[in-house]
Amino acid sequence: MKEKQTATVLSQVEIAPAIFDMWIETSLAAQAKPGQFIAVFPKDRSTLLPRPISICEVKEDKTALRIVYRVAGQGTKEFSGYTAGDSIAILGTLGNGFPYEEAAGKKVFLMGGGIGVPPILELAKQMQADKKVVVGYRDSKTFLKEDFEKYADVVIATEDGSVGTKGNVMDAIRENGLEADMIYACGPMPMLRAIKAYAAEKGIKAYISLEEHMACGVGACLGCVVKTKEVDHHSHVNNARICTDGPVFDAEAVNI
Amino acid sequence: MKEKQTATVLSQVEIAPAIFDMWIETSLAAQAKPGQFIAVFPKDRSTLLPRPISICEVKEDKTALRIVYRVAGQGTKEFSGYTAGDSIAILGTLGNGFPYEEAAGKKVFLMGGGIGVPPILELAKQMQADKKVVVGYRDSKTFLKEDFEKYADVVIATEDGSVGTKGNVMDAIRENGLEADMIYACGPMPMLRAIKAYAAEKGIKAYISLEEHMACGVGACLGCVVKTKEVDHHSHVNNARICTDGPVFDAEAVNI
Amino acid sequence: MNTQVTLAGVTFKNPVMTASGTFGSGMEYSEFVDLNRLGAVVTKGVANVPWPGNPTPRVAEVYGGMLNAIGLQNPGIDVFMERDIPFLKQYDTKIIVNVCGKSVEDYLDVVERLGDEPAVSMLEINVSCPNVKEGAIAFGQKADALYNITSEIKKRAKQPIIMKLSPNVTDITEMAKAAEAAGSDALSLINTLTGMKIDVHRRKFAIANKTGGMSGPAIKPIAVRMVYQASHAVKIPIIGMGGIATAEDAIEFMLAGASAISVGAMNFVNPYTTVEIVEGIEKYMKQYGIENVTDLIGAVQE
Amino acid sequence: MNTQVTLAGVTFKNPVMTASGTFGSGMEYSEFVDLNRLGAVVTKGVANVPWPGNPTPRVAEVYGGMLNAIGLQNPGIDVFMERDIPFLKQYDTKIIVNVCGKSVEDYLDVVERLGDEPAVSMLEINVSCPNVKEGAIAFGQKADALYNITSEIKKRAKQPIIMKLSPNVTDITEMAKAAEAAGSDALSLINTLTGMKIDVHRRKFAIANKTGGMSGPAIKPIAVRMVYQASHAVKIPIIGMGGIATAEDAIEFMLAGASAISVGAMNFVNPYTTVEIVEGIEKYMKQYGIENVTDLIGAVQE
Repeated sequence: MKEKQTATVLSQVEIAPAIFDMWIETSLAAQAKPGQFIAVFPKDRSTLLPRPISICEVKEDKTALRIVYRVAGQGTKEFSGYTAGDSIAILGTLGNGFPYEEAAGKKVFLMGGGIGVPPILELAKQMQADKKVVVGYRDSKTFLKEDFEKYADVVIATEDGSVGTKGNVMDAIRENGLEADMIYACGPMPMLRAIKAYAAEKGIKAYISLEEHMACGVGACLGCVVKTKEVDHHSHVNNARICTDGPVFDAEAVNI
Repeated sequence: MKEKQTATVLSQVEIAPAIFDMWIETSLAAQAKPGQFIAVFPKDRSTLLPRPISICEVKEDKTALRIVYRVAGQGTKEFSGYTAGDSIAILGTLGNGFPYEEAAGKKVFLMGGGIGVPPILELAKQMQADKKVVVGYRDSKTFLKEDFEKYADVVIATEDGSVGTKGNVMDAIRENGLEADMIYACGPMPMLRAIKAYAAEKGIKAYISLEEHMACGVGACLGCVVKTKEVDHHSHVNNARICTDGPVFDAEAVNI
Repeated sequence: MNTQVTLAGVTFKNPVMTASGTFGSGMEYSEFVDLNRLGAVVTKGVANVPWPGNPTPRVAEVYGGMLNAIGLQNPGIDVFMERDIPFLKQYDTKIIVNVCGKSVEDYLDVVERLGDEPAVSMLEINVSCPNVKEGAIAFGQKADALYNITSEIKKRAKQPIIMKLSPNVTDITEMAKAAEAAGSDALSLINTLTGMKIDVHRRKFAIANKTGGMSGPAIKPIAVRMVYQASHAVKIPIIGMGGIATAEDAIEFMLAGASAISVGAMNFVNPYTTVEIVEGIEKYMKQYGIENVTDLIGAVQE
Repeated sequence: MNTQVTLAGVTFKNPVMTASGTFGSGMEYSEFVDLNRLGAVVTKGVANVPWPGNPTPRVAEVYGGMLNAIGLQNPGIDVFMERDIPFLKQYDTKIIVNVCGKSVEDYLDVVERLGDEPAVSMLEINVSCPNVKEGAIAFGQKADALYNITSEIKKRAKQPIIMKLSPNVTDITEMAKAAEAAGSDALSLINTLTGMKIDVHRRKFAIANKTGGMSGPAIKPIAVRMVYQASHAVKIPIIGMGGIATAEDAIEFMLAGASAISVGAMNFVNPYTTVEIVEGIEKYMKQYGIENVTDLIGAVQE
């Protein structure tokens, strides 16, 4: 059940330049699934729209959520100033989440790039499979690496080559000659396009999490759509709503 | 020299319902005169214009200003939430202030009504004269009364008659058969009109502090004007700027 | 205390409605608010055939509001009749269907289909969407074009019609009078103001369509002014909208001359806005001893 | 790095100006900013005779901006020539005088008086003030009226003229073209949008004039859109304004097609805004290796 509520910040730290790691105490944690997101509302009334931020981790006792986000503008800049005890306005939980059960018993790549890395963490925690986490960063600021290592082998790619493979996550897979039966991924569009192509070529299934500018976050405004191969049940014009029908889609089903 | 600066809140207490008493540490205190005001800027970017607030008191060592204001809208509501250590954006010092030297050796009424009471305090402190403070309130919440008693006799009027004379400050003067050679006053327009009439009738001088909606606060926008008897030096159309040529005027000189 | 308002013979339990395009057909927000509490649900615009809408990005935030260029994406009248109407019929609220088209025939097609549906109380005609290339706003920015399409639609409509006017005009009263003269039973205003945002670091338009319709609290003073002007130019009732976020905002529009109001972009900011406004209006009426909400209409002191 | 811009043969040290009516004649703000840093000071509108302006309240705050209905109060051209011009002459900045009037003759009277003053670089003609009953905006909302007054003024003006356009029109390009065809050397846009605010507790208009001109960050997207549209419709340079608060805002207007920009209401919010924008533009040019600020004009990716 979606709800807008005022929650409480438990902690916040900057884990990489402009990358913030916040734990929020909220009842929404009880329903949170990997790949879902929450919408966070700035308090300053000049910035009204919610900021969609993916759920990075759910506390074991289901009382708190962790978000890891990049400061990109006025709103996220405000959030980055919150400290323990501050209130935070959130709406959630939103989106469909990753269908991780499908991976049971399979060889799986869990791939994340840049600020698309965080949602992969809770996925890695929940998924029962032969998982390999393949994550890409700009440089040696490989945030969340230690967290991933608790749940799976971690293969790293960095744009500047400072850690792991020099290049992107696809380069890392090739360089290490890795293979998988399935892929779950979140990251920038070029990365997702490459993964879609790779999965098609290998004839394996890939679930990708998409991003788009959103307004309502609940499927009403039709702001965040992606072209779909088949006529979808809602729009009937091949426009799935990323916030509601997504953000996770079978790479095969969307034209990106 | 006028300046916009970020100052620091030293303390804040609610001294009557919706009436807040704040001390601000600021270099502007060095130039502050009784009857002048500062403009306070909300931090929320949906409320952009400064709120003109009169200076209630200047700290002896000239390092801090005291403002006492009523919560009237979004902006003042925000200010009322500030606590010691918070930053506060202010512009000042603004306006001409009361020409209190003229009162030297005279019998003077220092009159304040409602939220027009605060600026009378610093005036009472600075003025060397046979002062009588005549202040009017809605009810028994006679804020600043104790402060005034340190500097002069205090005569009180309350709308509900709970303290002192039932009625307004003019009623208090009549009821107590008070006389003066001069008047300095700040308060609602009906009170100022009554004082202007009284002063004219008695043939004594009255300096009144006026209020009007302001935008710039520095005399540029011509938002806050009052009709003057004589052609004024600036507008040449009998429109004095309350923020700059005022807020204090010889009652004789303005058409209110 | 009576919060009922009647527009063109249709009585609403209260003056609070949803602005077309911001509330879908109520489905998504029924998870947050009880639709039975609303005066009416005004649906997302529907055309005679499905419209794919514009490319993304379709929305962008601006100071105190947002820009959108959805391009009236809609599944078409067939799906709408089969899915959205039956859903809304479950609730004790009035249904106002927003109708869009690229040609007069498109509009008439939809209007006639809806004529057979008694559950639909009124038709809001969108001739003011700034985000579609053909039709739409072309009809809404010239008085004669507005007059013509309004009279064509009025001839065929079984339900009372509400012409939704564009604020992107020199004189809103001229448009309001044209719609009234052509037989419009009520007016909705304002639709969005055409705006633009450029990302100075990427040096690109924030919206694929370049321009978008601006909504949100930022535009409220312009909307209040137009409602005031229009209400003094015509006798037909006006549904006021434009940045309404609180009960005070809603009352401001009514004092300016609106008989009812719609909540738009603020649904995105606070999904409970509509019901909070219903409650806030009642609180205001109690506070000031107002017996009938209709006493607020145009009640600003001149 | 070159921040100079040239409009109608007049070269400004940078594209940052002050919006008429928000900066007086610079006197008040010279206490906060060094006027020598500005591209130009655009003065408060001046008429042939003193104008008393409107009754108070003249200003009101709105979400993300303000309404004003000053009514072009001004001391008249005589006092202006004796007091304001000599003051501004002390500074190394260009002087643009904003001219207002109630009749064509009023405008011509002022324009001719200023023709004898070489210190005045350009004349900005205010035909778009929404707050005065006669004249002013009447000339600014009809293309033919705008054409006529523009050509009359152009005939008599010794300095290049800038017609300041109203945003309260259906099609800004039509107005821009009319001004250009009539010989205007440049355009200023936008003036304020007509707005209204009602105090719901007192049930009174917030401004004595009922309506006021809306300015501030809230209107920026509308202004950027109109600058973009106008710059694609005419060849003469455009001075862009409307809610500019930061260097990014200023650059957004230039990318949309403005050759220079003016800071208005934000002077009231932050008296240092103009100079901060001058510095911010230089910082942006360094960051992106832009040699000439003119390279930003209309440089948004189509």
